[in-house]
Amino acid sequence: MSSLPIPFLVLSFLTILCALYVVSSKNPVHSVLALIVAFFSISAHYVLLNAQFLAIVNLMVYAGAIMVLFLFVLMLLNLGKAAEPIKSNAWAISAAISAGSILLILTAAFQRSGEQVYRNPSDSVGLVKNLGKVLFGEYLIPFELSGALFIGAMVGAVLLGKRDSGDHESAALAEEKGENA
Amino acid sequence: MVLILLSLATALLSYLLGARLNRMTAFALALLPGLGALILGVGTVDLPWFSEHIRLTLAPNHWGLVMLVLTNAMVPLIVLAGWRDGVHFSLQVALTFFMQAALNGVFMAQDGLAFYIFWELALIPIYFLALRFSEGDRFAVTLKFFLYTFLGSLAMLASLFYLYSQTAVGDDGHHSFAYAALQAVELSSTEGFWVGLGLFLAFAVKIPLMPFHAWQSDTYTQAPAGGTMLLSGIMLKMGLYGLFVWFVALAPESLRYEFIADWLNFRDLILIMGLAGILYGAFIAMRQNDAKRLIAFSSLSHVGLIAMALLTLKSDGTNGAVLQMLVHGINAIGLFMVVDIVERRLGHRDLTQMGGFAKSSPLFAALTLIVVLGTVAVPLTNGFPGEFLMLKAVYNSGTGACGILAALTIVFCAVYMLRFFQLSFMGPEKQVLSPLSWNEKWALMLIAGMVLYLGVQPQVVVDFIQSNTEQWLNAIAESGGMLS
Amino acid sequence: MGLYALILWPLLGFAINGLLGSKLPKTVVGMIGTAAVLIPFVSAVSMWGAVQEGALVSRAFTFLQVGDLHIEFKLLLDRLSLVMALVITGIGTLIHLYSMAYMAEDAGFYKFFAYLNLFVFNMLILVLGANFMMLFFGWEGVGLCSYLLIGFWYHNPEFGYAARKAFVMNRIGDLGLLLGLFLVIQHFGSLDYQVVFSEVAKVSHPQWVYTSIAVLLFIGAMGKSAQIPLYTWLPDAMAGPTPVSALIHAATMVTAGVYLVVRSEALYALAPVARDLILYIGLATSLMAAFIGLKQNDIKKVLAYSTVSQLGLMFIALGCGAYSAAMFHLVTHAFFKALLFLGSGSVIHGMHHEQDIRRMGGLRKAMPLTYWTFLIGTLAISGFPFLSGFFSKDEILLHTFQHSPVVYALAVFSAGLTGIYMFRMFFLTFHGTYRNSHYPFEKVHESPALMTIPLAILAVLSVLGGLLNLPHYLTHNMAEGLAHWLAPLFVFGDASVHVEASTEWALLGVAVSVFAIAFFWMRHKYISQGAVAEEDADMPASGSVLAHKFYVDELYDSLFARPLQRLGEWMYRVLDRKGFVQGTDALGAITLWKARVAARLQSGNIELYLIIMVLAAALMLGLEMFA
Amino acid sequence: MNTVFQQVDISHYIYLSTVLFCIGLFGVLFRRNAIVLLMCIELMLNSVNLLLTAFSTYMGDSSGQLFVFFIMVVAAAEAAVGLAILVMIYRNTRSTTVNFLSNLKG
Repeated sequence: MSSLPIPFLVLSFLTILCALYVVSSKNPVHSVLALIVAFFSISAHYVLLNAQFLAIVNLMVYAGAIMVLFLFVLMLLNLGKAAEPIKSNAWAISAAISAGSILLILTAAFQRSGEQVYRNPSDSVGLVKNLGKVLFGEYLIPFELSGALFIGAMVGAVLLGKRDSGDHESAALAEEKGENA
Repeated sequence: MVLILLSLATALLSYLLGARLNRMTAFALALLPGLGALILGVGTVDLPWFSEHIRLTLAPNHWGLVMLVLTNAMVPLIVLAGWRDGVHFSLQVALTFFMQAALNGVFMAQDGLAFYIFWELALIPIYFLALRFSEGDRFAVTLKFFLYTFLGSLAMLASLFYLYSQTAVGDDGHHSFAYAALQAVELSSTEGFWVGLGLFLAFAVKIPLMPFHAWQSDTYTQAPAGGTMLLSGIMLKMGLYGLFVWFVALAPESLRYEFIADWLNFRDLILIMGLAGILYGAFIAMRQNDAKRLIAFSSLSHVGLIAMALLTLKSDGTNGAVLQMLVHGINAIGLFMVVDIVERRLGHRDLTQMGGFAKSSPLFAALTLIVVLGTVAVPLTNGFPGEFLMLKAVYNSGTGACGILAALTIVFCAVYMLRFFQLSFMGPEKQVLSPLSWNEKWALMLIAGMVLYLGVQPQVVVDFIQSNTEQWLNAIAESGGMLS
Repeated sequence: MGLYALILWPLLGFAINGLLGSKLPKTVVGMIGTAAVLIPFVSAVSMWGAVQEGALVSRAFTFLQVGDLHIEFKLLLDRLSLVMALVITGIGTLIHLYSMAYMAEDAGFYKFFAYLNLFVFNMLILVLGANFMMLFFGWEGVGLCSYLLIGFWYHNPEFGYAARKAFVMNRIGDLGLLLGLFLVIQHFGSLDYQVVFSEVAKVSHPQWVYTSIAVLLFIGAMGKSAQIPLYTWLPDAMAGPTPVSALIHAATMVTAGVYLVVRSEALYALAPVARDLILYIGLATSLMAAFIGLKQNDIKKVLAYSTVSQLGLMFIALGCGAYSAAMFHLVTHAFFKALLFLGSGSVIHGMHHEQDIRRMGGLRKAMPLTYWTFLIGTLAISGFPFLSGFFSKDEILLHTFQHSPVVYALAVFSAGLTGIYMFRMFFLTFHGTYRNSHYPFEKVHESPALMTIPLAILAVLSVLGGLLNLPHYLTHNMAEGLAHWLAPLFVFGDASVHVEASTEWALLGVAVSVFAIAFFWMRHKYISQGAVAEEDADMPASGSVLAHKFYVDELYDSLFARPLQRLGEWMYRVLDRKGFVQGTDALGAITLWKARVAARLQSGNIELYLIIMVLAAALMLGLEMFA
Repeated sequence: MNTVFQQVDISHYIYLSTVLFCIGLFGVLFRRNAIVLLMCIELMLNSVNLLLTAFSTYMGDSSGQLFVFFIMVVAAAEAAVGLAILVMIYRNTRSTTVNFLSNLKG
């Protein structure tokens, strides 16, 4: 333990810190930014683990695409300052207990499983060439299926995002006002 | 198989005919399964069903045959006079035929699972008939009826599965649902009790025996006439048939199960239930003004005696009980038919508002009187021989006080049935009944004919079932049951 | 065919009249009905000789055969059943004839004859049956016919109620009979008379068997023959047409109980306790009914109570073991009581349905034939010397004297009461002045010949009936004809009279003087003083109790009928509706309520779901790990 | 000797990703803003990704890394659909807090 390399320690510390900030920040925009930092540090972990291609993809997909999507939605809906109802302490405690018990159990499980040494390290598994071979060989069908999944998700997202033809926002607003009155 | 397929075919046909189905056609169709079976035989089969080991075995014993005769002879009469004309006639007839198919299956099945399936299948058409065509609070009443019987049936299913798991494993490494295999299972007393209890509950609810009768009077009263006839005339017999063939014969061990050491065993308990039902039903029937409810409670009283007699496990009592099952089917259908004929004309069935029908329709009065006398068990009507044998068996089986109390039924039955007859047919003429239509007349005449014929010649039936009964009783005695 | 000829004719008559009667003219219906009874009478007479040789048996088919129990549909004509059959068909024929005139106006004419024929059929089955089961068939069958005929004028709910009461009371008796039959089967293995009685004759069973069977059979007889406590139906049964009262409720059906006991003589011989029971119940019934009869004002009710009283007398004889004496009285009673009922019917007919003797009087002049025949009947029943009733009653009294002087005294007292109420009724009806303001005396008319001829025949029989069984002291050659005729049937034998001739003469003197006292007292009161029975209102307390029949009906009502009704009511409203039905509904309601509680967990609060999900996952993982 | 994974035991990666996972889980349970919720889910997915990659590298088996690709695919799809739903909900309720959505109440 004592001889853990500095980069690993720093990165881990940064990741956990950012994760905590994501959870605890009141402002969703801050959360998004902290999450992006966390993703960056995870990508750095990938580099340390010799999975360079994965690191790049992670940056592009998560930090790039997904998080931008989040930001976009946040700004679109102008939720930045939206006051989130504060939950009571009881909620915080019960949530902490639940998450804590999972943590406890997972670590305990690992402890009980005993020190199994995985030492068959290889520098080359993370290379694009190897990954490509396996992906288009062994995992070809799942790959194609994930393509189908994407199309489905895309269609779904478009359908959901699209306004119904008869649904005018003004009408919805009027209705809402009526309800309030 | 012939019977079931023909019934299903007639059901389908009458549904398809729709409004074109008239009463004569329906009656002809109703006769079809019975006649077909007379010509082709009932169609004993033994086919693999769910698997090679859960089979569709249809091979009625003699008791089952008697019940088949009842079913296939009575359904035409129910079709003839039980259902009213109207837009729903073909639907009602179709459901009746569907029910006929299921009932035929119940009385023929020689395989536990097949029995259970037919048993539940019979519930479906009557459920819809009661739901669609009942009066009053039909949803609540039908739901109660359905749930009550269904819960009982589930208990039976559990017991059947347990028995199945205890059957000997055959050469091919599988258990069996075959009747003989189920019967061969040896159970300990406690085991037997739980298995027996499950089976018993299903039958006790269907019969219904005294503490399980809460669904009965409301359902009988509010169901449409044809439905009530099916319920009381035939479906009730499923319970009694099951009680002996599928409960006593499969789990005779349970009868010896002691609740209170050496003092009250399961069999005594059932006898007490029967006795309680006899008196309870009779007392209540004496004060009913709703004709249908009166007959419903009289039915409770009569089946209590039948259950008692079955459980005497004596050849006379058991034979008498089977005979009475047939007879009660005929009489109950006859009585409900009478009430329905009156209700059709008056629009109500309040006995206090009736009177003097005998003047305007003497034929109707005479036919009703015959059916009433059959129910009262006057000698030379069909009710007498069975009741005589049953009371004799109960009285002679060592429980004298029980026997005397049970025999009070002949007094009480006279009280309430004659009250029924007197309030409706005698007294000052309050209403004039329009004459019977041809179908009502013929249906009642056929029933009255059966009442008289079986009253003079009960031996025809007794001869037919006797060897079967002996066989059962011996089997029960051998398998460690009790023959006191 | 054999004996079936006897019973099939009435059945045929029933079928024809019942099915086609409405379309046939009344005369034809009446002829058919009468012929259906007359033919069996003739054939029964013709079988007299054959029966003397030995009993005739004919078997038709097996009724029931289960295990060891074998019940045949079988007829037996022996000396006893021949006597019964002759009485039934003989008197039946006369009453059918009479009914043709009496019922001529009635719309239900054909139905009446159909029922009567059915009754005769059932009664013949009862007496001709060769086993207890056949007896039971007839037993219930006649009960049914009695029900139908009492309720013949069903438009009146009162009559319908009386009919129902009769049937139910009879059924209570039948219950006892049925239980008796079960015991017979259990112990003797058969219901066939020959088998059972030959078994009984071996005396191989414990005493209680005979006693309990005998008592149970007697309970059946109680119902049918209207003995205490099951007698209240018979007076109410007078709601039926008068010929019915004559045939069923006087001459034939009600004597079935006597027949049953005589038939089962072997059993009763072995059951002295049961015999004592019969004796005392008969005595009590006889006295009680006679007392009630003193204050009845309905002409038919008086006769009805007199019937109950006379039946009690027959049972007294049976209790003493004097079977032939009971049979003798049965026969003579059938003659004179049928005569009296038909006579009263003639009066009612002549008075246009007036039955209250306080509204009659002086009818002697208007209906002389009825008067004379009625007089003969009254004399016969009251024990006027050398008429039939005198001999038969006297023989019974003789037996009671032998049995116990106390019983004798009470029986004589009862016989005296008979004379009193009979002459009271007789004088009030036929003597004195006419007292009916609603129906002028001029309109009162003598009945047609069809009614008076049967009256005359019965009157002759009432006079000569004593010839059947004359006592020793009168003749030696013809004495005890009936007793000798019946003697071969009895297994253990009839009680015989073995008192001194002088004692017999003394007893005879007592009987005659009792009759004389009754006659002259009544004559004095109702003719010389011209007294009239009180109206209901101004009746003294003791008379009121009698007029209300000791309030027995009310007692039964409040003791059995009403509690049962209330019990039934309570069971339905409380136990069934509130208990079972609502209890079941409550089970459903509880399930629903539980479901609603469980549904609250499904709050729609996603966070809660999540926490529960996570905790459950933790729990499962933990269990997986640590368990 | 210069690669990190030869100096760091795999158990550290396991602990790290467990901690990350549980932080994400806590966020899911604690926060009410649906967008933050979705982000926490992404965090949890990433912790799993990290663990898979670590195992893959330590075992010299590239399947683990391929699983990560698939998870990314699913995560991307989920984010797209989830956000679309969110937008729609926002349109109807003017809010993205989850406790408005209690229509499933039984």
